[in-house]
Amino acid sequence: MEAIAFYIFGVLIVGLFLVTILSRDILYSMSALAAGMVMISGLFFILGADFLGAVQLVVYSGAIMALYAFGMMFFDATREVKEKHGSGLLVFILSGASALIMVIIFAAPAIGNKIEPLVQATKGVDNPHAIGEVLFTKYLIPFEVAAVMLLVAMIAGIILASKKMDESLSEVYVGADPETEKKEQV
Amino acid sequence: MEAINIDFAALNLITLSPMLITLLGALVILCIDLIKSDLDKTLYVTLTILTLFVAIGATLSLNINERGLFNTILIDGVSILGQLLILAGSMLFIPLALTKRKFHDFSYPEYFALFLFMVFGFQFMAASDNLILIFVGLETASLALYTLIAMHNTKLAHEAAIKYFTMGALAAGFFAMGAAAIYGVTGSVEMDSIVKVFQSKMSEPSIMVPIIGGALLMIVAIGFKVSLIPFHMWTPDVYEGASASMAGYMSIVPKIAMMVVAMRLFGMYMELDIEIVRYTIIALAIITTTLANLMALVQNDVKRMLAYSSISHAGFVLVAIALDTTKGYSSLFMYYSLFMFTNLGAFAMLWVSRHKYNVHHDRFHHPYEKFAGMIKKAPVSAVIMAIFMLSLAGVPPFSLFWGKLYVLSAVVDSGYYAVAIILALNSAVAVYYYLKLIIYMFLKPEDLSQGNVVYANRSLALEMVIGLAALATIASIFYVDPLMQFITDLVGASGY
Amino acid sequence: MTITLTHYLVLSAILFTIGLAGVIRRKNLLMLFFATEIMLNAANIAFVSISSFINDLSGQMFALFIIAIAASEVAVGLGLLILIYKKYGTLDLDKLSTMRG
Amino acid sequence: MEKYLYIALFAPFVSSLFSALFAQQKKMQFVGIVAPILIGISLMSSLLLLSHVHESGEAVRANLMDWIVVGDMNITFGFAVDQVTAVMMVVVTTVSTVVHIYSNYYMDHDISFNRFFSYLSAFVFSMMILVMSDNFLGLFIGWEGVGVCSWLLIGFWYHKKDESKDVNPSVSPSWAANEAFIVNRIADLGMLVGIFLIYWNLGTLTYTEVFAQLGTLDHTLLVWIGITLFIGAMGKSAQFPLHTWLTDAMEGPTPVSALIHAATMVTAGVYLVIRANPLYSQIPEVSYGIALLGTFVAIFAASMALVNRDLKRIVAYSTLSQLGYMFAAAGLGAYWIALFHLAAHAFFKALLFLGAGNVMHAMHDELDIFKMGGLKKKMFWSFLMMGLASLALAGIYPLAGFFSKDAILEAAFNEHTYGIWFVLWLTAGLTAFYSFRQVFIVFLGDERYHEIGAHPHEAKPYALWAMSVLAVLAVIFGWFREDFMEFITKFLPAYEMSEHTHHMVWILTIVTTAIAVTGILVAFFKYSKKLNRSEKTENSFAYKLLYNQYYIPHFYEKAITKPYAELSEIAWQELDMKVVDATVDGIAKTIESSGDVSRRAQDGNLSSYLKWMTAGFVLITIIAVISVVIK
Amino acid sequence: MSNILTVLIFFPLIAAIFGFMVNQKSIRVYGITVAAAEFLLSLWLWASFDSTNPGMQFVEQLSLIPQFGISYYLGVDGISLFIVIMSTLMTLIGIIALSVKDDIKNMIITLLFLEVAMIGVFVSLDVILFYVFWEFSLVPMLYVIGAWGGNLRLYASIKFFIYTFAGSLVMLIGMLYMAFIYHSTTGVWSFSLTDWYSLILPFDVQKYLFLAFFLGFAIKVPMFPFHTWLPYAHGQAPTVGSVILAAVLLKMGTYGFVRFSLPLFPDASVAYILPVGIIAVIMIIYTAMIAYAQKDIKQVIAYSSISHMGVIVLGTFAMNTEGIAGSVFLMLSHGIVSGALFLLVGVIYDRKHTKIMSEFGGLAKSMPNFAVVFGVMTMAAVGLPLTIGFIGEYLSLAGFFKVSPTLTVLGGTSIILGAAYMLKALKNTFFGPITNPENENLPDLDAKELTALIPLVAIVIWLGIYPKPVLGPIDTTTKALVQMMHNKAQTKEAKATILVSKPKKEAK
Repeated sequence: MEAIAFYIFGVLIVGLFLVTILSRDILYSMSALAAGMVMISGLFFILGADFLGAVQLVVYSGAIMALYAFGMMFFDATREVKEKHGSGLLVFILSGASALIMVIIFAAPAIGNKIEPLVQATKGVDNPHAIGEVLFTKYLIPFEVAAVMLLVAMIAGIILASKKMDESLSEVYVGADPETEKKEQV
Repeated sequence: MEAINIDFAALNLITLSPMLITLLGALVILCIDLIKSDLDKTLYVTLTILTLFVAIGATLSLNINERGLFNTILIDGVSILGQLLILAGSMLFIPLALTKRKFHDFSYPEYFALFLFMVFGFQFMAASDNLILIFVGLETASLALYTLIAMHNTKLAHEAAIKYFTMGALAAGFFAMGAAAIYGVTGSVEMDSIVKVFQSKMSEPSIMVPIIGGALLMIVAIGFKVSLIPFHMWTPDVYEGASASMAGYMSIVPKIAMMVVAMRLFGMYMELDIEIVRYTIIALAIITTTLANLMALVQNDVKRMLAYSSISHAGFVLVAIALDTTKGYSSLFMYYSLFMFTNLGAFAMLWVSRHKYNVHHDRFHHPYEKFAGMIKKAPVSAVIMAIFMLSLAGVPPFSLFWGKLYVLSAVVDSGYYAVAIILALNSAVAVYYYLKLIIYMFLKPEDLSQGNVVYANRSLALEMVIGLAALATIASIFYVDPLMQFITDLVGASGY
Repeated sequence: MTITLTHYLVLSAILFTIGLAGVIRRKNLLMLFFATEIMLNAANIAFVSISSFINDLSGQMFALFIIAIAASEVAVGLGLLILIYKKYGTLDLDKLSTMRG
Repeated sequence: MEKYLYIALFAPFVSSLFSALFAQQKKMQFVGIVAPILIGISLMSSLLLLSHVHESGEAVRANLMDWIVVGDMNITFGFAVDQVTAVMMVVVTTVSTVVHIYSNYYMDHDISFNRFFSYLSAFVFSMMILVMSDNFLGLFIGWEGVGVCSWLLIGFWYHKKDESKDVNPSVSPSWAANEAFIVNRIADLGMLVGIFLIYWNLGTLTYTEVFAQLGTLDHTLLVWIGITLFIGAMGKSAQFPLHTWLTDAMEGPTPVSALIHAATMVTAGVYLVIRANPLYSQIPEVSYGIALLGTFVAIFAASMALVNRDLKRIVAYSTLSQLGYMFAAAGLGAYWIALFHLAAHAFFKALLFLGAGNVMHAMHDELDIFKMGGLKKKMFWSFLMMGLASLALAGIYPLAGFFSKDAILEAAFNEHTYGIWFVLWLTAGLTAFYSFRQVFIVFLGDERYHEIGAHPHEAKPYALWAMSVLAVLAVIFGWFREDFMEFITKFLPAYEMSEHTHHMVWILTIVTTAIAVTGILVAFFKYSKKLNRSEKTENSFAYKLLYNQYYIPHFYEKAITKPYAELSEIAWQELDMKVVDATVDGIAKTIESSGDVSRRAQDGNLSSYLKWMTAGFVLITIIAVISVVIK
Repeated sequence: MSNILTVLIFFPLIAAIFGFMVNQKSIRVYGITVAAAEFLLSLWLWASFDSTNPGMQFVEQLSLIPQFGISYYLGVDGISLFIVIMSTLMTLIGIIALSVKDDIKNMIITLLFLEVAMIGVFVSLDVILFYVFWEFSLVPMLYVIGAWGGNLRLYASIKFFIYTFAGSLVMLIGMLYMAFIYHSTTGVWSFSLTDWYSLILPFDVQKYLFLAFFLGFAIKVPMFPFHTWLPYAHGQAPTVGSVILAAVLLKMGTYGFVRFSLPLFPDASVAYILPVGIIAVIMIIYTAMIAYAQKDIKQVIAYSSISHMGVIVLGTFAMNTEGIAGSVFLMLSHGIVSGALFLLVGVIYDRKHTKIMSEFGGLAKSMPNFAVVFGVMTMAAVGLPLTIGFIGEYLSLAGFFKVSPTLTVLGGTSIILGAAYMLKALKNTFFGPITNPENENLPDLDAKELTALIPLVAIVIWLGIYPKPVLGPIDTTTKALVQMMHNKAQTKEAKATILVSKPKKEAK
């Protein structure tokens, strides 16, 4: 049962993500990404990480995708994207080599073998509960820092997208400085 | 389900104080902005400096070798040193905002808040051995940094920011994967327990593959941040696009933070005698110094040259990490503390000459030609700039010579003679491009067609910063010993 | 047939590589950002699967923070993209090569 | 006596400095008076020393001060006047005094009159150091000192321009000066090596100490020392193959030729061999080699003199030839005879040169004897004195040359080296011929000087008076042979003729005199009436060979000078610039161009940056794998 | 005054800094005054020097970086004393004869900085301090060549800087390794030279260290094949730059051999006698030939410098008192003589703005004083006895003769080849008719030039005749040095080669 689910999800995720990176249409690409994210949350549920599954759904498929959608509207993304792809061979070699390396690293039997857990979930507690417990004790500080990070992201987003950035005080122009020239003429 | 009992004293909240102070400072600035929006940048600069000052005080008052907050915070000598350097570096660079000309970035009070948030992120990188916290801190700092670069709001700044950002995102992916590999082997994300698990599992078959694989993935992420070749590609472009003050800042503080992480992470590998990682790092370091030097040779723009030069310096220092000796680690901090002043000076000099029209070159803002004959127009500045260049080149008695001396000595002590000689010869190559600027300043005829572009952005604050940097560069001999003592004590106390 | 941890990890590795391939292949910045999301998600799968197989929560915590990081990155990244789009009128990164050499 | 020693030594020095004060000014007559007086004082002191040494039989020693004191080396400015030195001093100062006086006449119109005296006196000073020093390094000071003075004086008329070798075989005075200096330096290197050998094996350089310890050294070493020291002597005394400079040195003013290149400096080599007689008497094979070389040079030089047309060069060749005699004598162990011939030769050869100077003055510096002739009418005294000197040179009884040269021939006979004897005997004939060929061509025959518009006149009386001192000595010096021998053999080893030789002496004398007379007669019949020139002879190979000095200067130029210059040019342009320096620059350029290559990777395109980053990941994996493999 | 060495170092430094305040017009007098004062100070140093003491005198030690064993450690002995005096003298002479027109203020200040570095190099007994001064000396020289030089000045100055910098960095590695060995043997960090002297190193370690130091020194000397920077530097440098470069900066290399290579690595030095000797001989003959081919009179002297440095190197590696003392003395004499020759070339360059010999000819007529001084210096350069040049050359060759007669004979050809190129240059410049009418009325040496040159002529002759005041202290120190080397030597070969002088007989 688990195996079937894994393979279905696995194939789907791989397929969808391939669509994401290969599609020429930005909408297809994004939709495939969103769908892939949903499938990943499915995997999380299989693995018993219910809370993360939910978060994945909400944050990724919800928030992030919404953000991207807004962005796309701004960028007039209905146009088909034209990309000049240089050497496909190079991309192939590099990703092939990386895939090989990654698979070798992660397929090593040593991973997950005879490991003492660092933060063991309390027995008999469901996953969201356990996560909450850990998050607000052991990982309180990272959590707070993450909050700051989101604050930073927020401020950054606001500043960068604001109208005030349209005119620059710092822009550098090519050519002689009109002020200097004026002085020289005088 | 029972309530969780937490011993408040065991949290050791004091260990968090430096970060909290920076955070508080950032929030205060945001609040002030909310209340009254038309305040001058001088206020924010001062507030930032004060905040950092208090944070330095807090850092100094920490006890060594303590952990706090469920082991996530680690206060050992290295983290104190790292934080001190980060805070001091930030404190030295932020006055560069007080320029004569107006620039886009400093018109936002948020700039200073973001700056402090960034410092806040770096502090966590230095003060933790928890990969999660390091990662979150890193991203906080990086996101703020991307924004700060983009806020300079020139076309090139935007290009720089997007390049930095994209590569940063890729590096983040590598970091996550590397952490996953290590987590997979050890079931832990905290280095002190990771190392224990490593030790106990060293005999397992094929254990080396994920361990080293994790290290390699981490090298990519770390290499990106400290700009090792070939993960350095963003560096020259970002330095060129960013304002000189920000570029100078980037050459020091983020690298120190990441160097601390690298020390902790790779120190772990060295401790276990995993020589492969050591060799890889040494190879990478040599490639970095050498190629960066070669590329710096052919640059036409001083800022870009300095970018490559700081890549080269990073490679030089990285060797110290691979040595895994107290002296090596100490020399790393020593080097960066001295490098900080010299590079501060060099970039501040560029910043002083920031003006709004590219006279000499369509693209480059600081081409060598701009400084031609500077000795005639601005003799003192030329001399000071020359001193910075000589210091960067490692000519005694200027400060960076002592840094080089310690690093090379550490390398020699560990028996890597060939490496030492390669590094030494690299310094000889590097001399060329530093000399080139000196030659333009002192020996080329001056360009009379332009006004005092080398002075365009001068202000009292900048002069003071440069003066301080020059003083620290020239008079290094008088503080090298206490500084070294201080660093060695702290590094030694943390068991490195 | 049982699904072992290795299955998940290989899937994660493959997804990471797909993301990587996307990153190095894409020329449109927006779509390039999609690919970085894929990479982070691959890491998430690795963390969560390891975490659940060894019954340890730190992996899931890591994944949680990665999600947060991804969200923040999107926010900043989009902000930058908007800037770029305003200045350059395109998201094609081939157009962003003023600085070179 | 030390006082006189110092006076003898430093009087010329004072004279030199005094003249040097006015060196850049126009002629000042008092310089020409003061200088000879000071040299004369030196002569007086030398005579006093001579008589003192003669009476006491002891050497006078003096130690001025330390010079080089390093490690075990302890070299002082030490002087010792023994019999040999005393003789040398007297000879040197005598000729010097005469030449100084004579120079007043000869350099009368020269703009650098004062400078000339300064150089000349400096030379005398150097020569005095050379002969008076009590150690080898002191000798070397004088050795180099006379070299420099010779350089200065040969190149005295430095303003003359370089001619091609066909026009002037010596090119120019400055060229000849440089040649002399450099050739001498070659020999000096040999001498230095000899000094080093002595120092490192005996630990001292003082003559007495060195000679006392010679027995402790093994034979090969002695041979080496002997050879290297003799190489030094060869340079100074212009022995083959280092002889070419001497004839070129005739570019200098004639008094210089008389003093330096006839009487004194060139005999320094003979002096050295005589001085080192304890050494050479222990290495007969080297001595024999010296004798052979001397003999060869004697006939070799004489043969070149036969055909030469240059007034001074003929005399120079004869000097060379006579030096050969001296070396032959010294090499055969007849040291005192060598010294005797040295002294006699100094007098008559200086006289000959001074006479030649008179002729040159009269002929407005024309040197080609074929353009002279019949000068006897105008210049009788000069003719007389040159004739006397030539007779002495030819070895006609009872002039000085007879006694000294005969003794050499006897010694050669005595040693049963009949080959040497024969060659020397033959040379005696040649000598008589070429010297009288010159005298007759110049003074007798038709008056060809009208063609070049010369108005010959006799030299000033005081010059002739000065010369007459030498003339007298040239005549009477030989009469004191026995006294000389007695005096000098207190210091030098006596040379005993064997019984057999004693019986043969009178036959030898007759034979020798006969060939000399024959030579004179041939010259007389051929040249006394008018100049006999035959195209055929002059075009013959032998004539050309001799006239061109056996093509040796050509050979040197082709084989040494030019290749050296070309090689230098190659070393500079091809090797230093194109190999050594180009390598350095090449490294720098390679570094720079590799910078250019590597910056291409930085193409500004984000996508390729990302590719590089991925590639970097692959790359470090490869590095890691390699380091595993290496391990 | 026990801290006279500190005064010697810092007096010009402070003077240089204050020099910025002096008016452009008065700066020359200021420079001369300061340099003269410095020279007098160095003479005072000599006066209070104890000639019978072979060890370090006027020692000052002040810990700078105690935990790393770096200290401010100064001292002079017989070897360095006179080089210091020569440095101050040549600086003074250089400033007196200064003929640059523009930026004279910068020039004088730069020269004073250079003087600090030069003196520092020769009195430092701490290796790092030595290195600091060693490297720092490049900077003012770079400026002197680059700012006042000829057409290729930038190329020449950069080449000079980078070449020597590269070599000395390798030397720095050697120094650090040496310190490391000292640390591992004694447990203490020390860069003090006197501490290092006490260390006896294993032979194979000595070899590597010797090579590391050798590279640094050889480039500075400069030894074949590292010599090509020198002709450019000399060719382009202004007169004063050449004077100081030839007189003092080159001596740093050979001084380094005497101060570091020999006493620290006696066995390796002995083992490397043959290769070093061969290089030195090549250098002597090869550069003498190149000098012969030159058209530019300054280049003749530049290459002749290299050739003479070869003799110095030979003497240094003679491993006996005669040779080493001779080479030290030759350093002095070469400094004086080549300095003077460069000054003389500068004289003619100032008048004619060319250095090509074919432009001249017959100058002896129009400039007799000039010709006389040039002649004296030429004779000193070719090593005429009773000039300063002979003693050093003779002793160096004599010393090396003990080690290798063959190489000495080959190296001794320098007296022939040296005469060849010097006399050729002299002839082409001064003799013959005046071919160029411009040369008819060239002014002879003026008062300024005579002031600079006459002391040098006096020294050339004085020390040629009576070298004892200088040679005595050198001898004393060298004897002790050789004794120390002998005691330290481990290999049989080294013991045999390093020749200790017999103890001096008591006064007779």
